[in-house]
Amino acid sequence: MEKLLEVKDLQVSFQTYGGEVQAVRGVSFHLNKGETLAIVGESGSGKSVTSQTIMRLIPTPPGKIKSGQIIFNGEDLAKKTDKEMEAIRGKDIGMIFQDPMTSLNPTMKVGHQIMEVLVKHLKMDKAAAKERAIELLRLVGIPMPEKRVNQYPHEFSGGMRQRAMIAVALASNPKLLIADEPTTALDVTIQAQILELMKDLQKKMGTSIIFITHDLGVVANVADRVAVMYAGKIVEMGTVDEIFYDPRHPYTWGLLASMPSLDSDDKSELAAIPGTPPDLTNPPKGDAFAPRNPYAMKIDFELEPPMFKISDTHYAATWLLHPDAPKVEPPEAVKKRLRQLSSNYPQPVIVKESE
Amino acid sequence: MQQLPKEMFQPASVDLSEAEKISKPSLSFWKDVSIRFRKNKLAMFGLVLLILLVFMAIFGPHMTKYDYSTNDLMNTNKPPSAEHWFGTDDLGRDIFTRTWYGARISLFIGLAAALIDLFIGVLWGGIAGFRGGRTDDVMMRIADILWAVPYLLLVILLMVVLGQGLGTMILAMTITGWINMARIVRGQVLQLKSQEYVLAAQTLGANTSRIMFKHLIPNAMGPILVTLTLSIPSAIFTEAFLSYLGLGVPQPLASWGTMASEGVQALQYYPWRLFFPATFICLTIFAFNVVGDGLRDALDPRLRK
Amino acid sequence: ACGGFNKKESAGEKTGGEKKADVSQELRVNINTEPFSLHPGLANDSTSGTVLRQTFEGLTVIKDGKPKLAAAESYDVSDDLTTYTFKLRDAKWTNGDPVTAQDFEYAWKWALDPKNQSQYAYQLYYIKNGQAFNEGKAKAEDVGVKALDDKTLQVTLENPTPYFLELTAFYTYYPVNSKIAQKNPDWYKNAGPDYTSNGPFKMTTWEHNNKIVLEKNENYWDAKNVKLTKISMSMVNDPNTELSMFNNGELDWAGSPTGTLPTDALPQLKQEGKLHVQPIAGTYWLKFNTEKAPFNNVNIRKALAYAIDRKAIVENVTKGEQVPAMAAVPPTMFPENKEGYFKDNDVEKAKEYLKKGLEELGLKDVKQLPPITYSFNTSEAHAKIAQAIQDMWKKNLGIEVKLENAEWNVYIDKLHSGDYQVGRMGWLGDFNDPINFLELFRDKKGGNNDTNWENPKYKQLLIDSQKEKDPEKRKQMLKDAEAILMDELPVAPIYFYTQTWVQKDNLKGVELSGLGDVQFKWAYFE
Amino acid sequence: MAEKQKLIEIKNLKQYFPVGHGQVIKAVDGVTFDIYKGETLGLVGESGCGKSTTGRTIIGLYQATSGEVLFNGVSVHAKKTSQELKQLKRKMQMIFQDPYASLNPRMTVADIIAEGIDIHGLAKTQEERMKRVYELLETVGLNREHANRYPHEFSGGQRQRIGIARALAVEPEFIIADEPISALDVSIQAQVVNLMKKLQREKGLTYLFIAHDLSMVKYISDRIGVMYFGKMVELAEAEELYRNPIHPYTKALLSAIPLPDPETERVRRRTVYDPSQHNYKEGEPLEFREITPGHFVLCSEEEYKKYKAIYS
Amino acid sequence: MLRYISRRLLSILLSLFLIITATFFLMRAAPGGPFSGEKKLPPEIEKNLNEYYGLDRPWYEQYTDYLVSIAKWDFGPSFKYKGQTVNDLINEGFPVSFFLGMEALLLAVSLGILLGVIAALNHNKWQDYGAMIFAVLGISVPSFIMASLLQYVLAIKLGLFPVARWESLQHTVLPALALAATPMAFIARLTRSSMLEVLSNDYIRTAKAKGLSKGQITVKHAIRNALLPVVTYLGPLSAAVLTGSFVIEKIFGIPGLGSQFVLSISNRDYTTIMGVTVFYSILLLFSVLLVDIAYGLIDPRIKLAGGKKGE
Ligand SMILES: Nc1ncnc2c1ncn2[C@@H]1O[C@H](COP(=O)(O)OP(=O)(O)OP(=O)(O)O)[C@@H](O)[C@H]1O
Ligand SMILES: Nc1ncnc2c1ncn2[C@@H]1O[C@H](COP(=O)(O)OP(=O)(O)OP(=O)(O)O)[C@@H](O)[C@H]1O
Ligand SMILES: [Mg+2]
Ligand SMILES: [Mg+2]
Repeated sequence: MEKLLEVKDLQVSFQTYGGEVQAVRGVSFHLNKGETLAIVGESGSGKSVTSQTIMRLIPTPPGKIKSGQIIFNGEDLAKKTDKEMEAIRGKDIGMIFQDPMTSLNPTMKVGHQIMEVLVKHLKMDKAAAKERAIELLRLVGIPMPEKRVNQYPHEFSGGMRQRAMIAVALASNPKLLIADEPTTALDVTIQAQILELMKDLQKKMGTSIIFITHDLGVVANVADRVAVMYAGKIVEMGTVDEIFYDPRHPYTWGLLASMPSLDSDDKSELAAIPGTPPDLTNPPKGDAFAPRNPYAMKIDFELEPPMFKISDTHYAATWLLHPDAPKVEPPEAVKKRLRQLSSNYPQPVIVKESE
Repeated sequence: MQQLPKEMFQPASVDLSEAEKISKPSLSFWKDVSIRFRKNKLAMFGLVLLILLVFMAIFGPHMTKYDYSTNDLMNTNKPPSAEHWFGTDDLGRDIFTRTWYGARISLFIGLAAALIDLFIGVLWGGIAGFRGGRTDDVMMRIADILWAVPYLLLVILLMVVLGQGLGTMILAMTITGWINMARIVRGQVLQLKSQEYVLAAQTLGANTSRIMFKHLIPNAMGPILVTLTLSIPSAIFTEAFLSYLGLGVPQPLASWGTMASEGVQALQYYPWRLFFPATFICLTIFAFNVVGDGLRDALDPRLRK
Repeated sequence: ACGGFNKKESAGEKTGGEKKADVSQELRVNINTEPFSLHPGLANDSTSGTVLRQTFEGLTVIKDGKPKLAAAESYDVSDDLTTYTFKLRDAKWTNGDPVTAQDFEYAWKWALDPKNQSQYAYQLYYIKNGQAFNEGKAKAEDVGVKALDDKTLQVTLENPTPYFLELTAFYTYYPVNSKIAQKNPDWYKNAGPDYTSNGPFKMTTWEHNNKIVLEKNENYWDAKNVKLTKISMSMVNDPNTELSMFNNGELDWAGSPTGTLPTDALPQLKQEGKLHVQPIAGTYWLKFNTEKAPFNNVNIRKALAYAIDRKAIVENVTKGEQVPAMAAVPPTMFPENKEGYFKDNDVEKAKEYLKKGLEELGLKDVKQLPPITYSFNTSEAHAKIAQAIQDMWKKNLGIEVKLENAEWNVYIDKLHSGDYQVGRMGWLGDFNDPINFLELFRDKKGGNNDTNWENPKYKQLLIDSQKEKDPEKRKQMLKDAEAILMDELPVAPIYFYTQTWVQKDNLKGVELSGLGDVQFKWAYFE
Repeated sequence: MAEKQKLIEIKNLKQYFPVGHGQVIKAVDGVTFDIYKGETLGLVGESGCGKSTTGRTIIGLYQATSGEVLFNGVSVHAKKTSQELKQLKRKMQMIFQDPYASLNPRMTVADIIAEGIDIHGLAKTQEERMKRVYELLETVGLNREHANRYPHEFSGGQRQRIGIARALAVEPEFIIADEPISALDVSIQAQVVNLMKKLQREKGLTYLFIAHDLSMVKYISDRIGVMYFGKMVELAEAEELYRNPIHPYTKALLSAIPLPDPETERVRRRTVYDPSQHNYKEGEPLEFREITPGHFVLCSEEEYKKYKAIYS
Repeated sequence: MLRYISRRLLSILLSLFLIITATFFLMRAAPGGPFSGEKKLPPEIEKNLNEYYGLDRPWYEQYTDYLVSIAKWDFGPSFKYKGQTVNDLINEGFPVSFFLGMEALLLAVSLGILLGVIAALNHNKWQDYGAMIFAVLGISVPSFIMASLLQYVLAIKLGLFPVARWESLQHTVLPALALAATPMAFIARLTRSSMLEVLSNDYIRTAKAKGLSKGQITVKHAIRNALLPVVTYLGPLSAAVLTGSFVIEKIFGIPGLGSQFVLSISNRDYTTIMGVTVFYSILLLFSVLLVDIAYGLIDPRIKLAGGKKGE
């Protein structure tokens, strides 16, 4: 399969008066053509920063790419100038931001904000662009788009703004779509509609998608592969089946366990992960998740775990996969899901950091 | 695969409370601001300049053997020299001495007027913008009316009724001085008041004054500071204009404004009479501006250098 | 017209100083402001006077300081000096109408008519029943001016008026084309066919607040002696700008009497030999409020008046070669007043008087004298003089002086209502006679006295002088009166005015009167 | 459930927005429901159907176009003295939907959270105030160190938690939570929901819980209301609603819930709601009717009969 | 909108009425009168004049007369300029001031915004400092000094422009520059500061993500949102600038309305004071109204019509 994007050892930090916030601490992953990679993880774990870094949109200063490569279509975006990026942004890479309220210009009609992309990258004339903008709005499920194009963002509800953002990102049929929690503000029917729309687009255009979300249901629905992030790192990555049916990292277990189930009428407390996320100004020694990890071992407080490869596509960074580690039982809710996957190696293998 | 001691893989007892230690002392907003401000070199330079100017206003007049009023009709309009560092004016008085006497008056007037403008303008514009509707209408129309009524007449009458004096002068300056500020603040407040954080404060039960001072004004600080730094020079020159009406400082006392407006008449013949007061006005305004900018930046946590 | 340009001529064009045979005879002057009115009967300011003096002509005109016959060919005076009969010469209005005696009668009566808002009607009060008519107490027919026929004008006066011929040169005495004026009461508001005049120039353009253009009046009886073809008058009210325009070749004349020169420029101009100076009939003085302590004490007044170094002021402050004044009446009227009645800067005497005065006031020492307030209307020049005098009084006498300035109207109001201690004022003569100056202090409540000073002997001398037919005797009476004034000093004279200007070197024949009037009829460029 | 006490009564509430040219948007178009003391009422519905507006109108951020909101029997919108208003405000709080716009960018997190404490004078000393702030930060799963930071330095979920902490600071009786968890990761969602439930248990809090995540809504709510286009179309106990959805829109909604199971997701079919399927006649009156006890549906007379026949 | 505007028109009328009233009484209360000159007029003439101009009548009659004639847009004859009506003075002076004011405004707005934007885009770089020093000069050098300096350097020393007067387009350059200096500087400062504010907003990031260039982002997204304070300032400013400035008109010998106004006050030319005040007020009130309407256009979140809280 052809790689569209490859991120290698990306490190991003922010200079603040409180010190350097290491938001992304060595993230590596790749994305194939026509594939959807879902990124899940704790809020504040660096999902948005990673995705914005790909677009080179983090504010510099205070932000800074400390190291790493972002190879897109064979070119390293990390080395490009702002001017060169202009041709890529919006055209080759579309982005849907997390916060729909502030991400739309409050003084510009929504239609116009969509048209801008069309005019800039597809060189459409005004009338055609407007037609297309209406179409896009309809596509993302906004009723009466002819009227809505001429409204301002504050006249839209949260979900409608979100959809408008999606329309902006989709406008130029990008090769890569980065969707940062695109459906959080939407109700499930619209969400389903949007997901279908994105999948549709993907099928037709071969778009690759990076999909950031908290909703594991959505992940199950759209993703081919999943990356789980914690404290600026990817702690587990694999195909969607691997993550849902054979998770290995205790944080992933925690995530899967903390969801309420629709079927059961169980109103007992949800199994949240205890503790608070680490402060990224001085990330803890060893495994950042260790303080909250009920399975933590001494080594977790000393040494950072390496990536273990469980199958060709499945990686996890936890000492639990070390042959010396004691065998542990995942939480009840996770155990119910587990299946034996045939593609797994007999033993997890350590991957060298500089792969 | 590297060799790791087995005992490292013993389960560790996790103490959750350990992760919750305080690493940084609590800084107040203003402490934070002052830290940020001090990191801004240009702003610090402006601050030092201001302090220097104030220092000179206090001690400058005593640095020469001349006083500000004694005429020397034999030595009028002399260019700067060793005796008279800034030259002399058309009554033979030492411009250096007069400049620093003038500094006292101009700096005081500039600051006093600006602060009063700030106070009234922010309150007025803030309330008008925030309340909106009828209140806004009435308040802004009052401002318009004050603005439209011939200022000259107003001041003439003020002078007749209250007589010459510092108080009258400051009053005359502030009659209309605050209106610009009020307009700017109102515009900002109109824009800011529908922000969600304002709504949030409302649901918390914040009263108008809290919303104004905690939410709206801090977020309108940029334009407010810019307007403020403008009102200082305009106060300095309004004083010159008022002294034309007999409301300024009585002669032979000097202020930068009057010195400059007299000096400009002699521009073609004795340029130093304009140069010195004008330069110090510029320096002062420059200093206020960079300090204002620095303050603006320091007050905005989102901007980082 | 939006934008309001009139691109007829470019004033920036330089009329170089080359001596060509056909030098352009266009004169460009600055008159500072818009004239209040160009109706002779309504005009009441010097700017209007400057324009009217070129476009109109009275019975007489002042040349070389003396009245000369102009619209009148000859005149007769009755023995009692109260009836003048003028014979008019054959002259025409700019539109070709003949200038008649009726035109004079019409104009004068129009000005006196209370229906018309003439501020200067009192200039005609010398005419019999003029004042009564103006006050509505007499009818128009009673006024002592009558056209006996088209060319004969008879004027009857209230009292003998030795300077009546000088008065007839004044613009309120100018004729008005009665045919036009009766037909079109708005004739004087703009330049145009109805704006008819009888002087050497006619007005062709009047852009309000911007400029006036006069052109030679071909119908003028003495047109052959008028060499200028055109006078452009701009209205720039800033001395520095005016001088700059002159230096830039945009004006041919800058400074008095039409405009003003900046004080700061005078020393340099003098040095370069460009400055022209001429004394005029005007006095700058300080008024004392003689009803307020300590100015009710004549010795204090004397002390203050003597302790002023006038020479230093005119040389270093006003710089216009003004003449130190130790008398009230300017030397243009009393030439011997160059010397004056006391010595300039007589600090010794001043101290003596001060001592005496303080004793009389029951004070031991100057320190007990409360600070005195010196008022003036705002202007840089007045402020400078005030500060100089303040310093002198302090240095010479040890008196503390507070300066107080005010906007003109506020100031004049204070002065007229006696709400002051010492105040500056200047007085410029309307016509060439000392009475002009001395009259001011005749009555305590006289409109322009302000000092609250009155002296019966002084008053009587002035009243008597009016009836005196012998000019020499009359002059003596006026001098005696002035002596009283200068002994009691309700006013401390500072200097006599001069006028200063710069002009193109090849401009000749401009006639400046001792009153500060200008007449361009005889002017020309070489 | 017999002694259920009404905390909030909403009667025929309408909120219209003028949008110029004489047009209005009927964001909320006549909704009537009650919220009982100590319960959680979930509110779901299409985005833009007026959930936030309903919440905001209830708390008095908007003047209702018509209708009434009673809190403990007192009208929220009626004129009050500032003291009464303050008291009322303290009892009702709101967690805002947009975690970005609802935090003042110039205030530190500590000041934002402490705002309610300051307004209502809940802390005597500075130490007490900071103690409360730290407690609240930890309650919502944030770090003490975060107290001196500014909102823009936080991720979306972190900001949302700041908003929750702010609302909790004044110890209200009733909280309108406008999608409080949609920006959070599931584990934090669980934390927050646990927290909300804990607070409810301990303090008897009442919630109006607006959300899109139906599994979470089901988990937390006692009763659920479904809104569509400014109207409440269905209201029932949580279990009942999921088991027996009546209104076609509710059915569509439930069928669209994505499940965290890739295999079921690959085969799931959802039903689509088409408003025209009702075949309402012009001007036909729609009413909110009780089909089974405690289960209300907006329907016409005809539909009522039909539903009645099917479900009871 | 229409209702809003008609309501505002009403309030303009009311404001005008109040301004007229205030001016009337201020004017009458100020010492001195239209006929007090260097030489005091004989009382009988003063009486005649007072009668002629109706100043002898009770104040309420005069006041109502003013109101009535102003309603008819007839300001009466000037007290000082015999033979000219105040309407004449305005009709002659205003076009001149307007022309000059427009020139200055265009200059101030375009250059000011440009400078401000450049400074903000290059925050804390040399362009920022340069623009700021320029702006500080503009702010701290008032127009009368600026006018003299420009005149001295550009006209007298370099001879690039005529010294003064109102003749051709060339003649307008210097006064327009002098008039524009302070507003330009202020606009630059305002623009810079609000641009900085705007540029830190998220929607600018969105615009970047669309691949728009810096220039496009600035023009299409940033400037408009940064314009609000500038527009606020522009309202009263344009009323003032368009009616002329006394000092500039004086220094450059321009026959505008500004000098007319100041002179009329020192002359106590009652009718002119009143006429020009009314004229100026109308201009001001309308420009303030325009600003308020512009608010709504610039930022659609600001609703004009609704006085409702928290819309
Ligand atoms: N401009 C900034 N200055 C300082 N710190 C920042 C800045 N932007 C982000 N961070 C920090 O970087 C970390 C990662 O933030 P990011 O927005 O990527 O989180 P996220 O994974 O997207 O979370 P969420 O799911 O809540 O959106 C956070 O700890 C945040 O505080
Ligand atoms: N201030 C306003 N002016 C005009 N229309 C508004 C305003 N606020 C909301 N609306 C409109 O009211 C309707 C309901 O909006 P609301 O924000 O209540 O939706 P919501 O149910 O909360 O949606 P979401 O789930 O997407 O947040 C929408 O059509 C919206 O466009
Ligand atoms: Mg994020
Ligand atoms: Mg909402």
